[in-house]
Amino acid sequence: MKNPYLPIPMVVKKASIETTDRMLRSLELTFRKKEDEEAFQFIPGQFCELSILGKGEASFGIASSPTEKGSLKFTINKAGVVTTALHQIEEGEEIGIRGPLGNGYPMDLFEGKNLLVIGGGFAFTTLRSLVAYLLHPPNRTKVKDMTIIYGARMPGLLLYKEELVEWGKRDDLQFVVTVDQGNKDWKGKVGLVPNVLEEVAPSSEDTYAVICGPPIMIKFTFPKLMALRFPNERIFTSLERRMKCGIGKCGRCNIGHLYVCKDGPVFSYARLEKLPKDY
Amino acid sequence: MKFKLEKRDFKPFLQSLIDGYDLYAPVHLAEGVPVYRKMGRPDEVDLSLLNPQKSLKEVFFPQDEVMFRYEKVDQETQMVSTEEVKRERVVLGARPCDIEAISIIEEVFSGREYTDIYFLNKRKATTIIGMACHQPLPTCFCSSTGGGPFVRKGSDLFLIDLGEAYLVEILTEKGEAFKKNKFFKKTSAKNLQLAKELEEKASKKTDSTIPVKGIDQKLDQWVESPFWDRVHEKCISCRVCTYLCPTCHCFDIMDEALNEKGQRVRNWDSCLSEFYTLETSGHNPRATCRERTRQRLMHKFNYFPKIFDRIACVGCGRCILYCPVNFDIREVIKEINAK
Amino acid sequence: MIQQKLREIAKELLMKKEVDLIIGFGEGTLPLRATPIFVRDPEEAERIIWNSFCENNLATYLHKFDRFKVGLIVKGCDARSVVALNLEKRFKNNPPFLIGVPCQRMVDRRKVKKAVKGEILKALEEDDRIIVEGEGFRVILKRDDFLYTSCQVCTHRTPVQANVLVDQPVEELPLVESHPDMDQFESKSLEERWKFFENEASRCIRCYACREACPMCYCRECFVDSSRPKWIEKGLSPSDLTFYHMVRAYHQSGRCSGCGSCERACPMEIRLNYLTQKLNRDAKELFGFEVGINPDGPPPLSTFETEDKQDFIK
Amino acid sequence: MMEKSWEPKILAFLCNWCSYAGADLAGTSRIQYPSNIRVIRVPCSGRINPLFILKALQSGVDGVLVSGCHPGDCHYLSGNYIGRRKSATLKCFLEFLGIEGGRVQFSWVSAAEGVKFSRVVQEVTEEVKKLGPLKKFKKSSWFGVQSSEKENE
Repeated sequence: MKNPYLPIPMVVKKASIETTDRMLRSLELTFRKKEDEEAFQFIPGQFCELSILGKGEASFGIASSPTEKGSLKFTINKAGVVTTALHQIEEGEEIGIRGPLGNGYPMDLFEGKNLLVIGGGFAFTTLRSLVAYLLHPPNRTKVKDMTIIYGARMPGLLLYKEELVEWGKRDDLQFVVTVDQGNKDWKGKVGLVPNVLEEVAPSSEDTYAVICGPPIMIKFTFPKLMALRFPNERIFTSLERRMKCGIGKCGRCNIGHLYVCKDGPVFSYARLEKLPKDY
Repeated sequence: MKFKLEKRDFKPFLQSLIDGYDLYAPVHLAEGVPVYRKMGRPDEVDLSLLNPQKSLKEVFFPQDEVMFRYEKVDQETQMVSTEEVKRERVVLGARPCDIEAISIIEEVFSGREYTDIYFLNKRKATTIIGMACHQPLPTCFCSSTGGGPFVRKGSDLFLIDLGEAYLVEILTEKGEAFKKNKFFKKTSAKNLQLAKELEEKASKKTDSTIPVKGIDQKLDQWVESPFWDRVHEKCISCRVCTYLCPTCHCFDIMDEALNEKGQRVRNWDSCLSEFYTLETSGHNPRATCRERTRQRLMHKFNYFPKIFDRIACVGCGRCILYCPVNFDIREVIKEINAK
Repeated sequence: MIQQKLREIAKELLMKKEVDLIIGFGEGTLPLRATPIFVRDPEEAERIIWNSFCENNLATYLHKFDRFKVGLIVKGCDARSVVALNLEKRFKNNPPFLIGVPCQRMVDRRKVKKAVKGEILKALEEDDRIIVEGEGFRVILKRDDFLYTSCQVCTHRTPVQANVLVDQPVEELPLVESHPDMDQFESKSLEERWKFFENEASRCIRCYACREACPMCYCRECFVDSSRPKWIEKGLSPSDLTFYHMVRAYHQSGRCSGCGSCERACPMEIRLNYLTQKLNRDAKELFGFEVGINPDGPPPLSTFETEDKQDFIK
Repeated sequence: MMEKSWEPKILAFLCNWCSYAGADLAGTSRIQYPSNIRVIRVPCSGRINPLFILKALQSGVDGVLVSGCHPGDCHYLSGNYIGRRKSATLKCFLEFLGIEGGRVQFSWVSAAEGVKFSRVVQEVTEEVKKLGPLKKFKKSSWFGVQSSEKENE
């Protein structure tokens, strides 16, 4: 019997600060053991528990795409004990990891449909995984039209900036980056995500929407999606909750009878609607 | 298969268990505070005690349990997992309610995708010698939740106190291993009759009128009920009910470090604690006592049945008996049922 | 008599809308127990009871109901807690309306249970007697023999401060001169004392009932829950258990009303009162301060006298 | 049992304005004092939450010294007076619980008292040495012991 609580060892290959406020740091991890690497199969939207021994564990969505073999990428917001330790860890040091955990985005549902991706702030991590996966050459044909709207409070707080530029150049997707507040160097769009969505107004026909961001953004974007006639069954989001075990045992991340870790973190709004508003 | 175990043979019998197994049995920590402990000597075991304060779950799911130990040597970390159970175990004197509760926890920990190996290893390595409950307390309502003071389910062996002797019933394959125990003697028809009488008497004593049936479906409509605005009022947010509950199984995982060495430990946790769901951002999905009390009750009577098709309460009455403010779960059930 | 008066006062306060709710005691669901109730409707005032089992310190609910104007039924000790909380400026907006009961002292349900063989199914109180009944027995006990130790040593049974008193003040004399636990404990050697303390603490299950039952434990984040810094692990190592109980008790220094709620709340029957009794005695000896008696002036550890004892300082 | 070479570990909380300067003076004046102390500089002796002292003892030190400005000299006027009350109650309480009062020591040392600082450290070290290592609630003595594995004895 496998012990699901034992982390496997990984090594920090590359660490980089993503944002100008220095609160977000990306870690690229490589597997220490070949067999662990082979056993690690995931889809975008899944998460892992990262542990710094002596400090503890915390859960993070996987930001890299399954197509980026050999390493895993996580972007960490500095907030508590473990995340602070993850901001201090240096390249070459060891990290424990458990995963992949939870359910990813429903790729089978998306197949052959249009996809609208809406992200805000640092919740963009697993969306990056999703987009990078679909933009990987043989995968692009899996979905039809792709529209991506990504917003941050300020230009300096955008994640994965180099990649965003690359994506902007492509002609096989509609890519809109927006900031709430620009600065003198910012040539792109300025405006709140819900308003930008209204402006872009993608058709809801044959389209799935994936939305991740701070609660306030979701609160105002959701009605706009309704206005665009997206049915609840075709809107997906990824929830965040305090988690410990990540495998549906420890109890704290439940919403009604569902566990965010085991039954989520990706949920459709049709499903969330039926649950107590405990989130 | 039924035997008799004379009370004068009881101590030597215990010794035989201690010699062959890790024996867990109720002892007094202080007057009126019995708990299950691993026994070093037979003379401390006292089966005449009330149902222990801390339930049987502690034997399978200890309140603080090391999951693995680690040591950092240069850049590499060595981890040693502690899931292995080194010696077969016997639990003696567990009541039917507590035994039933173990099977409830097992539902969660055995799981479909992931197995909680720490719990399961202990469960597999343990033989349960259950004991009939002669004197159910006024707070007991096991008969309402589908159990009863003489229910054998889950026990490998079952003891019934006949006064001068115990009647020993061997119920499972695991229990068979004990049939050659030299202290088990042939029993008489008289004893069997006595046991039957005791069973009838005890069964009348526990409260079978608590309307638990159908409560799970009823609660479906209750998530946003104003009922929750009042029911939590007297709760002071301590964790007595959840820690003493034989079915509550939530835990927290923490690292304890000492220089280069350390261990990952899991400790019981409670949904009644504000910090249980508090996120680092400061957001708390269950921000007040109202949501937390609702979570405790809904989990037992609605969420859990949705997944496992049974309620997560065995009617042991501990949460009623030990609550500092006399929060009575029976009253809550009745109130829900009445509406 | 007291009970009737409590109901009348509660009803009137609610009718006149002077308070949003009354926190008092109602009939418990177990023998020897009463339970806190929260009365909002004047008609419901009839549920209020008063007897020797009203053991909880209801002042602890003032934090939970701090957005309401509360009418609180208080015994002497509960009133002292409210005074102490007031010194710590807890009631800037909604000072509670105190309905004071000169206290007849409360009965220790565990002492009663231990004195009787068999399960108690019914308990009655008649004058100075407690009558307990169970299967095949009926025992009459002298009430005063079964009081909580914290009640036996109580010298302020009549609330020192209350908006209304429901009865004449009672004669203030302790039943026993000083805390019996404490005297016995102090006569022991250092090693024995530690052993006793460690043994008591070893039963702790970290349920924090002692903390939650206490009106003075109202920190937004208790040191045991803090993760940065992490003061204490969450397990049951004797080191952490003793550490928790030392710090919990010490935080009561100069603040404890001696109500005994912590010990009453403990499901593992850990002796806790003697710790805070000691701190109270020290506060009196060192700083001449008695908790909950003086309604003005800062708590003893938030102030000083230039003449304070300092012979222990090098 | 006790190793001959055992030396106590003592944690010293020194107030920034007086005692820390006093320790500094002892250093610059080349006045010797035992190396058993580990210093933590704090803004004021009144800042010391007794929790710090207990945590230090739990974490493995054998004694704690808190040192601040003389009465009347506090940089914040009354911090040391407040600290004095906390110290008095804590010391009584620890004795009561069964922990030698000598493990928790207090002193007034001004910025000019390098000699006194050295003397205080010497005295405290001697006293703690006599008491031997603190085992009572040290975390490390229990580390790695699982409560559920303990036998009932």
